[in-house]
Amino acid sequence: MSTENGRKENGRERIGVYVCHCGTNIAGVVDVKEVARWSKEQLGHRGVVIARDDKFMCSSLGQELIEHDIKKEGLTRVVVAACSPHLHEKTFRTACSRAGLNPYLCELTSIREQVSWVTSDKKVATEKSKAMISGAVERVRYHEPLDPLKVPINESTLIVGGGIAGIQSALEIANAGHPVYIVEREPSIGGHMAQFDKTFPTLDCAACILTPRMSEVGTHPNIHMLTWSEVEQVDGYVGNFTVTIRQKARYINTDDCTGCGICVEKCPKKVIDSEFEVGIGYRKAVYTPFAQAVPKYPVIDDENCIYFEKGTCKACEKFCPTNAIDFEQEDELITLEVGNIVLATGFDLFDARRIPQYGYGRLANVFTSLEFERMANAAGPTEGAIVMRDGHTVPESVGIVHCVGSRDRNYNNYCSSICCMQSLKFAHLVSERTGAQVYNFYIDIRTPGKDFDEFYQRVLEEETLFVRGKVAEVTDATRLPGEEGKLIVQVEDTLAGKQRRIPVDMVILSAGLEPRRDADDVARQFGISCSSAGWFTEKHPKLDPVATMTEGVFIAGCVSGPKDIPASVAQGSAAAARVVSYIEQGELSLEPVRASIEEAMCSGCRICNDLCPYNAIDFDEQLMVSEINSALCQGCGTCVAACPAGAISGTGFSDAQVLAQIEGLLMLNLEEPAVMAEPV
Amino acid sequence: MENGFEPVMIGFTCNWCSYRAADLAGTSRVKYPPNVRLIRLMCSGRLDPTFVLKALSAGADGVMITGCHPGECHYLEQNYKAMRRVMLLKRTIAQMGIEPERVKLVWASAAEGIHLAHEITNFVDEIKALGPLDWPTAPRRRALEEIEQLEVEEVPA
Amino acid sequence: MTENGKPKFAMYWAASCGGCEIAVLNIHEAILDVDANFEIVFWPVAMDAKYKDVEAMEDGEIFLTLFNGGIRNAENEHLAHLMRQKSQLLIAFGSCATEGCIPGLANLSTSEQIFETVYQGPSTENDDSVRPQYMTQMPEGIIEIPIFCPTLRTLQDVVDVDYYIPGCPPESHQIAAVIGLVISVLNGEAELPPKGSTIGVGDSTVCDECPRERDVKRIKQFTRIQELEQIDPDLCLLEQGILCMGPATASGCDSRCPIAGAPCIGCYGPPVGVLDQGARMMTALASVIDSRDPEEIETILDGIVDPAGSFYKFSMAHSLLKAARPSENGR
Amino acid sequence: MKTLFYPGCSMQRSARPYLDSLYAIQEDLDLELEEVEDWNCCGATEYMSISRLPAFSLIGRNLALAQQQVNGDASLLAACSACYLNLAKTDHYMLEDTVLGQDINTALEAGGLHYDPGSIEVRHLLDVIMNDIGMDRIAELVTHPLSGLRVAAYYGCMIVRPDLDQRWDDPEYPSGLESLMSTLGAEAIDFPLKTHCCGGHMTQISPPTAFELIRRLVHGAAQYEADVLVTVCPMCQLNLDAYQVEMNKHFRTDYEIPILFVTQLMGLAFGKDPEELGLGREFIDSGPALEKIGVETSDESGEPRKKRKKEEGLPMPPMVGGVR
Repeated sequence: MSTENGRKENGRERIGVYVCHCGTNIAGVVDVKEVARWSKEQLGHRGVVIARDDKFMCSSLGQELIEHDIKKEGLTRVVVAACSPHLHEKTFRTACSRAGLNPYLCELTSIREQVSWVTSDKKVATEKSKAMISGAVERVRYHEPLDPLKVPINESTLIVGGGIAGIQSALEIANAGHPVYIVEREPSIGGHMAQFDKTFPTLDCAACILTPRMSEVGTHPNIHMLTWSEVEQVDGYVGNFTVTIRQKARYINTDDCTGCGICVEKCPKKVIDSEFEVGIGYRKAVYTPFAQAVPKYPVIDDENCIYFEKGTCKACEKFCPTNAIDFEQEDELITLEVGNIVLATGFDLFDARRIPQYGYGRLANVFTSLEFERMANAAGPTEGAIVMRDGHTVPESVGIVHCVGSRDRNYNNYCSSICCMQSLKFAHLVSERTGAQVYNFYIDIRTPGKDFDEFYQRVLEEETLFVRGKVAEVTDATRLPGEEGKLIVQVEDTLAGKQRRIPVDMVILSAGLEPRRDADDVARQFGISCSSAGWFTEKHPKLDPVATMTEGVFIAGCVSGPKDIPASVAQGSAAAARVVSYIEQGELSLEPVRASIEEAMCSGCRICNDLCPYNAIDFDEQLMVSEINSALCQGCGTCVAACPAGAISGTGFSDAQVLAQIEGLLMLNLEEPAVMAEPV
Repeated sequence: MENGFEPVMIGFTCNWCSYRAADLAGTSRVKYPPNVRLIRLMCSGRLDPTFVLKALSAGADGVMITGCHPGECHYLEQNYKAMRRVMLLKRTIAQMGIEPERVKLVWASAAEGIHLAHEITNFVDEIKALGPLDWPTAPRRRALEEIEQLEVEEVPA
Repeated sequence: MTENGKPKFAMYWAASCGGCEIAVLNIHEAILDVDANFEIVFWPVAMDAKYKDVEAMEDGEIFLTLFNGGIRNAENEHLAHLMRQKSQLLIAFGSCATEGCIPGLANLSTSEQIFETVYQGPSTENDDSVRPQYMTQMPEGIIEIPIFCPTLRTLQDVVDVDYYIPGCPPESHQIAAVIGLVISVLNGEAELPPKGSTIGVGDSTVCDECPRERDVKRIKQFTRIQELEQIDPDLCLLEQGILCMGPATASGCDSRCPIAGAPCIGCYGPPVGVLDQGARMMTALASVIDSRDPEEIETILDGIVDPAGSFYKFSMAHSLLKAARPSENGR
Repeated sequence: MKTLFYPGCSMQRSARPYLDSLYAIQEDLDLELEEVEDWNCCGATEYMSISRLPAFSLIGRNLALAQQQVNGDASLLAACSACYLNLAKTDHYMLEDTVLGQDINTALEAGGLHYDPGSIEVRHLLDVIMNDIGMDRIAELVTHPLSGLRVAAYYGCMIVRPDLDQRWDDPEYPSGLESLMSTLGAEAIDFPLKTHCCGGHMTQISPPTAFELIRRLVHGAAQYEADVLVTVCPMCQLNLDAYQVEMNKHFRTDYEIPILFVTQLMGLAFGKDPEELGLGREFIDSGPALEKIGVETSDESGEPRKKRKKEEGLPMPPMVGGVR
């Protein structure tokens, strides 16, 4: 197996092996000197010309050692036995390239994480280290010199989702002087935050702090808004995405519309607003979701518009001063070229109907948190009056149920993180505006944020009652005197250690946050992955929370899990910073770990065609062969392993490399070379 | 299990989850038997049955394949392909007189260092119970010196 | 070289069916070129010759030997060594010699099981269960029959081989081409390919030559061809759930079987550069099974009744594992 | 379809109308109920908590007999919730706890019997009606829709809980019985107490406790202006029907909520003769209620009922696919 390719200096490699002590981390358990001696002696016939050990290979001295040997001893391959490649692979590769050796001709084997730290027996640890070095030596012989792929970065950025996180990202990037497209599904940007009344813990009004940001987006020269629009298709790769967007027909010509609102006023059709007013308010068939909507242009809802139902009416058209109404308008497909994408598509509220015993949808006076937000909002259906479903009665007692659909293995295991504070906020608003007796039914109170616990203390002092226990059911089936006409909250009071029935007039379910119902499709569309719960997966949960595994696609806000407003805003900015740094670099170099197809060997069987989640594999109908777009390829190697003709090869992880490593690990290389099979 | 038999095993790891789990096992100083020698792939989807057959025919007593939990693949869904390949491979090697238990598929996320260590420990015990494979085509393997049984224990880092 | 100046040609059959010989005769007119350019010195199926004649030859006296059949008994092995010694070019000819072929499937069974099947099988009338004896004392003396080896080996497992021509049998036009090549080499018009190469094959797989329409593959179930109501004459067989080895089998046969409506069973062996044909087919198939649910996958896999037999029908003896391990449970 | 059937003791005595009405409609449902031969007591509700192994073995015998009778795999139908739960539980725990499984089989060997856990699928009548026969088929069978009859669907505690990973309805808030009722043309009220306790054997141990539990249910049904309360469990029926009068005495109340079996109402909707369905044998006369749907069982007449006031004000959230 030592002579099958011509890359070798006079027929054989000159390999240097470097064994790191890592202080005592490795040397304490592994006999590093013995390992180095053995490598030189036993693997000499496999091309090992130098084997050294050093206190800290990653130190500048250690690196210089390698550089020196490459220059003086003419090493063609380098094996470093030290820590995990995830720590220092880059370090040693750079050292090699400084000495003029292609960085990818260096192999790092982890005898710290995989040997010295997990093995107590010195002798055994030393043996295992030898085996691993032997594997690395065999593998490195088949490494090929590689050059990183360079791709140019398009300056424009696409932001999906016009909630507070998306808005923040858009503004940051636009203010840095780069063009931004922001796509929003609803007629206006603003997201969930626009629906809220007050924001915890400071209780400043959501609209007051949000609307300035919204109008800034609306007027920013670098920002192009595409509201009432959805992403249809995404092609390309980091720096060079091509995105198709469907702009739904508004039936209103935005060039002519002044947003005067006369059409809304004149529209005879009143419909329940199940989007912005979450079903407790009404809107017209032509509407803007709320007063401060950005953009100001209304939308005609063709499912409810009388004209679309019966073919007559057109009241709006008659009264529109600028003839902006256009019933002939159709959906429009817009194609954008962008370099980076920020996904800020937010969350859905847990559907409380899924817990029938809590009565939402069955019992009139059970409300969800979002319904309550709208009710409490001065611009909402009740102009801020907190009343029961009948529309006028003010509740005398209100129960707030925490963790509805969260921290519950029947629904979602995770904590929705905002419900505690939200519920405390509700408690405050209720007692402030109605003087009603408020009960909080909680499992634990979690107030870790800035000024959160202070707010909790404040609410405690407002004589809100806290019952610690999970609510069993909310029912109107009366049993005891005084229960008639009330909702009874049946709960185990775990502090008092007994069952309690608490009659209240109104129940608010603090429903948890869930991934968007179409999160999976979106993830697939953008080629990123979801956790089992359905939240988008970060590249690294701690160190890279706004990047994804797909280069050029970033995430911000609740897409990656429940977050409050400050956290979402911070993530918006963080994502923007990542995008801007890419744009500033102008071009990006990608790991050259890629798959490629040998055209002559490809039979066009099309086995591989459906295997690539990044659609990097195309079938050429003319040539009847499959082809790989190396910029799209993420290097997983699935197609390499799948190709029945062996026509696909993967750099960095070739069959030859892996098969050789297997033989090395099994120490076949110590036997007579005759028994060494020829890797393909 | 017969005494003194120390199996040699090959383990394939995913660069994004199980390899990092192995790193984590290291940093949290979890002790586990040294018999499994790991190979890093970019993804369990890179796992080619040829590798497994190669290992078994070349002297390995067992092969462990590890990847991200279903639905959490770094490359979205490639671990399902690995799973299907292993399922089919097991059926075939069973006909070849190799106990399918010698090939094991394990899911381990980057956070599951201890879990991975446990799985390795169990697998080593299972293979010890099965005894050496010593496939006829395999060249004489140099056995590890006899070592005492190692228990998985956690030592504060 | 012989007195008539023609290089010597030999062909021998070890453990094989004889189809390879027929294939050679099947090259029509080209057979005349063989006669015109070679002196045939040894070819048991076509002419009378004795081992001793061959043994009497100088080493390397034979220029070209086509050796077909696998090595199953001592006689096969002896002849393999003999032909190697006497030939300049020893070519493993046909699937049996290159990769074991159908006789190689016997590597799934022990010698004992094989004998049982052969001498006591339902198709054999052998009431007093006679078994052949390696040595038998007869009035004339001791009669010996060659010892039966525990497994079938390919030619390259026994002796050094110069070239490989796969196929069960090799396609006539491929044989003709190879012979043509050798002749032009003799006339100094061409170069021999590097030693050890596989010749008489295409550089891709059967699908490359298969005219059937194909699309991306998502397999929900496997069916054996005889279980199908009807087969789409134009559509890829694999996409119809029929286990076709085409994708993992070297091209060169003009995709005969798929064109005729039968799945490829892999007789041309692994494509060049592939270590293990069965493994490649397994990995390819498993990749395109359309399910993520382990239970459903098992059910789908049940559709492949005999995995080892299907994936290694021809290449068993040449696969990484080469043979099944005898185990106490009967095999 | 031929189905193995375990009647249990109640259905032969106190809950006879349940059995009669079931037999009355089995052809329509094309069920062919084949009784398990020589079946024995299911252990009712107490035995298991008193002495586990004997209780399990007692039930195991029925499973073993069933397996023997069908010689192989099949489903076993029980209409009594207690029987259903006991049989299902035993099968489940025998599978889960192999040691217990062996012990039980050792006990069964004494009678030359054996049961392979999992080989018999225990089904409740309601499950079969909901999931095998299906509402479409039921709808076809309805000739006399129960229009205008307000029904409180009552499940009791034993058919959906514990949820032995064989959920066929929501264990917290089931809704199958309601959809059946509306298919029969009745008006199924959203009865919040549908899975609350009927008192069980408290009637024997501590009547006052039982009375309170019974009162809650009957009161609830009355509060929702239900004409009848329909049940699938003999014990529930017994407690709520037979003890309703006692309960009224105890609390000086005058509830009169007839308690009927699901099969009786089905029978009526299928146009069967009330006699045949065992109607009129209940303690609380269902006559007045059934008159509303033109079923003559007695000459009393229920007074016309006032419609419930509809909610106004804020719109209610639309229920996707009704309460589940």
